[in-house]
Order: sequence, then structure tokens, then C-alpha cells
Amino acid sequence: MQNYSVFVPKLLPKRELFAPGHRGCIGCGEALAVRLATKAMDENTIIVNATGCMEIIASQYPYTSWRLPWIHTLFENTAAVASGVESAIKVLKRKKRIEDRDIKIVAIGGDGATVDIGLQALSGAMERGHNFTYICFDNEAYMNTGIQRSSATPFGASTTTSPAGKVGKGQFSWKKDMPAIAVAHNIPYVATCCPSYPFDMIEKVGKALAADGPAYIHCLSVCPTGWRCATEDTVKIGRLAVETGVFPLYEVVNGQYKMSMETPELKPLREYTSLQRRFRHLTEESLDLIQERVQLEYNKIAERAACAPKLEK
Amino acid sequence: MKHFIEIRWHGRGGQGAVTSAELIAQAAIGKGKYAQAFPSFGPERRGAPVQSFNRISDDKPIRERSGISEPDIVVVLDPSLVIIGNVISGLKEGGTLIINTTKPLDYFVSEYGDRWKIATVDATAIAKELLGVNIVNTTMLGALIKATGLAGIEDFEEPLKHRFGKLAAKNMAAMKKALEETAVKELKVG
Amino acid sequence: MTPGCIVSEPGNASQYKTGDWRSQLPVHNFKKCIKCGLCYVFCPEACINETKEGFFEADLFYCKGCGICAHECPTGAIVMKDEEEK
Amino acid sequence: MARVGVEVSIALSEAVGLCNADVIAAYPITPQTHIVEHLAEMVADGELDAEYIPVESEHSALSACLGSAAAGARTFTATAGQGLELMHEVLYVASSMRLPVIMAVANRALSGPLSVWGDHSDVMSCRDIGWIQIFTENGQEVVDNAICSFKIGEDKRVLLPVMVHLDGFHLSHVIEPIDMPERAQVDAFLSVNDYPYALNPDNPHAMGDFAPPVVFTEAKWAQEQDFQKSKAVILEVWKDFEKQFGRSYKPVETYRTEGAENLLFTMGSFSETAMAAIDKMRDDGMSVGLVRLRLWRPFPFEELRDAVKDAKNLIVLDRALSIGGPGGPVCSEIKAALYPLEKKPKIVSIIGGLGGRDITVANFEDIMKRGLEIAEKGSPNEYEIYGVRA
Repeated sequence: MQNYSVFVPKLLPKRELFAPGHRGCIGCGEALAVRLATKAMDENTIIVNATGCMEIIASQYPYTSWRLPWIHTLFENTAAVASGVESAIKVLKRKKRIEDRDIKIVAIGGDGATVDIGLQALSGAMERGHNFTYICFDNEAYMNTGIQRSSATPFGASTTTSPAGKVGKGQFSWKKDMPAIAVAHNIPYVATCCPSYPFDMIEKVGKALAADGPAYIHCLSVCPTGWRCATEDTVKIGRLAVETGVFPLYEVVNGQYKMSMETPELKPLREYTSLQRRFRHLTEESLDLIQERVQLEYNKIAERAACAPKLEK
Repeated sequence: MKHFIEIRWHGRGGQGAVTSAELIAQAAIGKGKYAQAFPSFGPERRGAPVQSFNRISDDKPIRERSGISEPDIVVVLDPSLVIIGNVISGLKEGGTLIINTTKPLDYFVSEYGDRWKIATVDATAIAKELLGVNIVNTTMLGALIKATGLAGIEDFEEPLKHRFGKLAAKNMAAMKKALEETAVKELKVG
Repeated sequence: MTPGCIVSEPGNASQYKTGDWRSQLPVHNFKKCIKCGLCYVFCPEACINETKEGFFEADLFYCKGCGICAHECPTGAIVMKDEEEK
Repeated sequence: MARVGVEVSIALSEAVGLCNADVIAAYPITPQTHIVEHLAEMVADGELDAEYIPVESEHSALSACLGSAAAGARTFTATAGQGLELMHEVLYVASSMRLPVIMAVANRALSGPLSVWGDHSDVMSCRDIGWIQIFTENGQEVVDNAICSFKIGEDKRVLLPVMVHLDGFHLSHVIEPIDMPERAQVDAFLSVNDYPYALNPDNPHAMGDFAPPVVFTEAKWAQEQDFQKSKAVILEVWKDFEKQFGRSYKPVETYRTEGAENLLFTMGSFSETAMAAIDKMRDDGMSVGLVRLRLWRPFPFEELRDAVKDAKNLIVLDRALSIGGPGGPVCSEIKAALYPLEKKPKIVSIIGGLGGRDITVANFEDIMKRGLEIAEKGSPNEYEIYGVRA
């Protein structure tokens, strides 16, 4: 943890728009992430939630964890529902049927809802330019249904549908670069974040909400159940994901990349993988291969960030 | 004229056969008659032979919604369709055949004999002269009025305005010119 | 039953006790606590509250005993103990 | 009220405009396209103050409509065939969440083989979705029932989505005389949408909770009960409509059934051609009449039973096939509705008009004759497809 953050926690808004009493697993990184995201929101926020862990843990009839207007309909259509909410609010304000004030629309979904089944709806909504924020809480597999691979599952991770076996080596493809897909829609704000860096995360959600147009946030959410790690390690593992370069933190403001923190030398990948039993089966050779790829992907982002000032001139 | 007639239009995708049918229906409805217009329900693209249809009833609401296979009137918007298209298919005995052609009326009279009333006009020339394009939908409406008396030219003022806006006057002029130039061979009575 | 199963009481899940899920509980040592609030920030259950004196303490009605607070505490002021031992 | 010659799709869009729809989210698909094109045009020309969302799929079209309706906006979409299929799972959500989305469906066959032409296959895959469903036979009915739909769906006693069915091409693409209501008349008839559970920061609702087994059955039962109750409101709205506009609608409508021994049954635009056939057969001395279903959901059991109570034979024309099933889907429902009655007509299932296949007046005469023959002599088959070539 960097020093500055040690002194700021007390200044966070104390109100919890995501109430306690939710049914998330012990040590749920996603519940933490959602809670921190709400710290950047105020009451004038409408949440559109995809089917998934976050919906199930927070909305068993007749209860809700949400202290905000909240709607869930289906798995893959969240960005489309958000489009409808946003358009409705816009026209109702114009027609003076509701008070003219700044109401933020926030769509949330897991990696399955975002990078797989809901990608089309999300792409459509971003392309059309609806003024909303989409936050993907990426726990790197379909955790709600019991740890099946998604296209956000990292290479090598063992899941129930990419199991490590006598032949199989776990996830066989490289994690889909969803932030880059969002960037390709030429939207004003894209960022990655992780609740292990709470103030960075809250600041980014705030910027996303303030953006004029679609904003996309990709949030790494450690899942002790699916990643098979200790519950108390949730925050630590998120931090290691950043420190090893597995999950770089950056922003893309109007197309310009900016690294969120300087990490001149990345920690070895093994510090991250060794804490998670989903990687337990990996051979040294596989780990070397992944290490190489992590560096490559990290460099790509860093290079994009490095050339950003040139673009400004 | 009968109280209930059915028309089939033959054109090529993009020539405006659907618009012709629409305009005559609107003219008839404007006069308080009942009318239907509908296209051939197909995926035809520009250039492909297409058909459109009308039903016009003087006094009763029209109930039939099926296609028209035995029309009273056939209008051919494109001269080339006479050769390749089966334009006379199902045309009722004693019906009317109206053709856009450069050929003289007698050519078709000798071709088809006395089964139908035949009318011809060089609508393409009129359209090119007055509209600057080879779209003969409104021009052929002039020929239809001349040959059948189905409506008056004034009945088209509103529909043309609605459909063409500023270009309504030009289309009206093309219609009027066709009305003058259309040659008609009446059927022998009895 | 409301039409469409609409829930009109925001945040009423807070009536649900998740403290039963806990097999370990955090024990706060206020002598070591520097009142930084990191435990409050990192709690996935939003169950750590500030006391009048400015210390932080878990609400055991909700605390599931994940141990993140103890793990992240910079001064070691929180330790996890087995429920059986308490 | 001005009578105009206008394409039915265009008239429908104009009616939606007269109803001051707030949000339209739609995806183009034949034969529905003209409806949403014209709405987009009206918005672009400033004739309709609405948000038009040109979504990337029908699934998203209806999903956006869910969001819009949940936020309290008057919401409209239109689709057909495959589009309705792509919306399928969303359809159930609209009704179970009680979101009054209004949708026009230009009925179209389902692939494969690919067919853009009309039949009722798309409707029949959506029987159990919990939407109020109204069938129309001509352009006037489309316009009138579109207007009624908003009033029905948004009524606080109802709060349900409503579907207006118009047969693809046979209705959607026909230019015909339609009395377009005046704006003032529609304003007087239709109040502003006031959805009571709108997503609103001042009064936060959670919409779309999941239901564990202990409440799911009760949730569905509550939905079913409210759905059944909507029928009274539908009848009330049609009565109000008659007062305001002079045209009346009923769940089951008949044509020359008085004293008729043999009844033909149709749904949708083919009913008009069937009426012409009934006229002809009556002129020929046959004892025939026509029963037409307007309200497909909620199914009008009582009205149907009443309409056929004196008939000897009932020949039901379906424009959809239930493959491997008991006959036409509509006929199956009619059989089920009449089964408990002691005195009921013999029922014959005929299927025709698939994928745009035309049915003419003469064809209807044939269908009636063949149906009566089957009623008299029986048939080894559960149903017969009219006009199928070997």
C-alpha cells in the first residue's frame, strides 16, 4: 500500500449504498469492489445489473442490498437495458416529466456478462454513445455457475470447463483484452482498476461517471472461491496482479493511455500464481511462457502510454 | 367503368411501379372511393422485374387481401418487359393493356388482336424530357387516366404534393403530357 | 406480493444476518490501532464501523470472518480467532 | 378524423406518434421495417419528441425497451419473425417484471428455409410469454389497437406489455383508406404514462430480484391472476375507444354466423378475404359463417364458447404448424376450450397460408368444403395442410 492512502480512508463517505447482509462468499473481492465503486456515486445513480454473482448475492426476493434504484433483467443485455434507461431519463427530463438533475446510469456485470455473452450489447451501447458507465467486475471465470472458463480467464488457469488434466493444461487461450475493445469504440473514458488500490479505483469510477458519454471500467475482482486462494489474501492477490504486471492499472482518456502508477520493475509472476491453486498444475515451462507474455502485454500498454504525450503535441 | 377493378403494374425495381399503385389508390381514396395498393411481396432488387397491384372499389370496402392473378387492367412501365415478362398473364377478356413503348399502337393491336383495349405512350421520352430521369411512374398514371377514366387528373394533385413535394408540378406536367399523347384502341363493342 | 416482485425497501438485505457464516472472528486491539481505517476500506461486507473514539470495529452481525482486515492491518491490531475459542 | 390512403406500417407509426411515445428502440427486419423507419423519420423531422435507439439486435431492442419502460417512459418497438425469436427470453422478462412495453409484430414465418413472408409461426412460439396479444385484420384496426394498447398496458390495474399483431405484407405493406384520429382525440383518450414503480432516485426500487423456489410459484400465480384480470380492462378500453372514436372491438368477432351450421375460424388479415368467401358461399346457399379471434391473450374462453355454441362444424384455419403435434396451434387451443362442453361442434384443423402462401376467396371455399368433408367422414390425420403439393 502506498503511503498516501493510509491517511485517506477516514475521509471516504461513510454511507454504504451497497448494504451489508449480502450473500457473497467469504472474502469476496467483487463485493468489495462494488462497495468501493459506490463510494464514488451519490444517490442520483441508477444501477443496471447483469445476471451473475453480484446479482444473486444482492437480490434475493424480497430483499435487496441496494440503496439505489436498481434493475436486473437478464445476463447478456445489461448495456442495452442501460441504453433504454438512459434514453428514457433523457427524454423524460426534456419533456419535464421528471426533475432536471444529473442522474448517472451505471451498468455492472461480471466478465461473462461483459466479455462473452453481453459483448454485442455493450459494443452497441458504447458505439451509440449513451451517457453511462459500464463496470466489468472481472473475476476471470463464470463464478456464479461454478467456475467455468470465460474469455477473460487467464491462460493456464484451471476451471471446470478448462480443467487441468492428463492432457489439458487449463485455460488454452490468452485473456481477451476487453479494455482495448472498449477503447476501439472511441469513447471518452476507459480505465482498469482493482479494489486493492481503493483510492485509485474510487477516483476512476468518479471520472467515468463525470465523462460525457460512455465510460468503461475493467475492475479485477479477486474470487477466493474460484481462484482457490485464502480469503484473507483477496486484497493481497489483487495487489500482486498489479505489481507483477498481470493486470496493469491505466486510464485511456479520449484515446490517450496513461499508466496509473510507475512500476519500473515488475515482480515475478510466480509471486502471484503461487497463491492460487487454479495455477497449481502449471509446469515451470508453462509459467515461463506466461511470464514472457505478461511482460509483452504490459509493454504494449506501457508503450501506448509512453507515446501519449507525443499525441498531445 | 366497373364498380370494382383490379390493376397490375409491371416495372423494374426502382422505376416506381409501387409508387404508381400508391398514387392511384390515394387519388381514389381522396375521392371517397375504397382502394388498396400493395407491392409484390418479394426481395427484388433494383432492376429486377417487379409487380404492384391495386384494387379500387367505388362503393364498398374491399375485403379481399389475397394477391391479384386476374386483373382488369395491366400497366407496363418498361418496354422491355413486354418481351420478357408475361405481362398479359391472367388479364381478363375485355380488360385494358397499357404499355410504355416507342412502338406504334398498331403494332400491339396486331399482336394481341381484339381481346383487350390497348393503349400506348412513349412515357420514357416524356419522363426524360419533363423530369430529367427515366422514372415513368407518374407519366404512366397519365396514360392510365386516358385509357380508363379511373380518376381525373385533378385527383392526383394532393397525392403528388404529398409524395413529391416541390417536384409535384413537374410530375403533374408529365402526367398531363402523357394524357395528351397516349394512343388508345377501344374494344369493339358487342 | 408486489407486481413484478418489486422491492420497495432499499437496502433491506441488511436485515439478513451473515455473521452465522463465520468460523473465525476478528479481534481488535485498540492499543495497536492507529485509526487509519484501512480495515474499514477493505471490508467486503461493509461491516466495520468507526467507534466514538475513532477506532474501528467489526459488526459481528454481518462479519463473515474472511480475515482481510487482519491481513491488511498495517500495525497488526487485528487478529483472527476461531469462533470456538472466543 | 381524416381518411387517408396510407401504407398500414406508416399509419401505425403515425398512431404511435399520436400517442407521444417517449422511447422507441428497434432493429430493422422485414416486413416490419417500414414501421420503425417511419418512426425514425418522424423523430428526425422533429414531428415526434422521442428518443429513437437504433440498437444492434432485436434482443437489445426489447432489452432497451425494458430499461425505458422501467424508467417510466412510454415505450414502443416493432419486430417480426426471427426478430421476435431473438427477443424471446426478453419477452418473458417484460411481462413478469410488469413493464408496459408496446410492440407491433408484422407476423412472419420462421426459418428455415428462410422466408420473409407472412404466417403465424412467430406468434405461436410466443403463446406463453404473458403479453396481452391482439390480432388485427386491416389497417384501421392496427391504428386503433395500437392506440388502445398504450391505454391497456399502462393502466395501473394492468401494467403489462401488449403486442399488436399485423400480418406481414398482407397487412404491413398495403396502402388502404384509414381514418387517422386527430391528436386532440388521442390526447383526450390517452393519459400520460405514470408508471408507479419507475426507477427513481427519490424512491429507489429494486426491480428484477431472483426468486428462490419458496416464492417462485407464488410470483407466477400472482402474475397469472393479474393477467386474467386485465381482460376486464381491455374490454373497458375498447368501450372507451368506441365512445371516443366510434369503432368497436370485441375479443371474438363473428361474421354472418346467425343460423349458420358450419363455421370457419380465422385470425388476422386473412379474415377479410374469408368474409368475402362467406358472402359468396352464403349466396350459393351454404349455411356458413365466420368466427375471428381478436384477443389471442388473454384467451377469451367464454366469448369463444358462446360464438360457436350453435354450430355443427367448426373448420379452423391455422397459419402455423406444430410439427409432430396435434394440428394447428390455434385449433389445439380451441379444442381445449370446447372440450368441457357437452354440446360442441366437430372441429377440423386445416393449416394454410404458410410463409406467405396466398389464400384467395376461391381457396377459402375449397377449405370450407374440404373441412366439412372431413367433419362428415373423418380423417386418419390430426390435421390437413391446404394446397400442399406432393
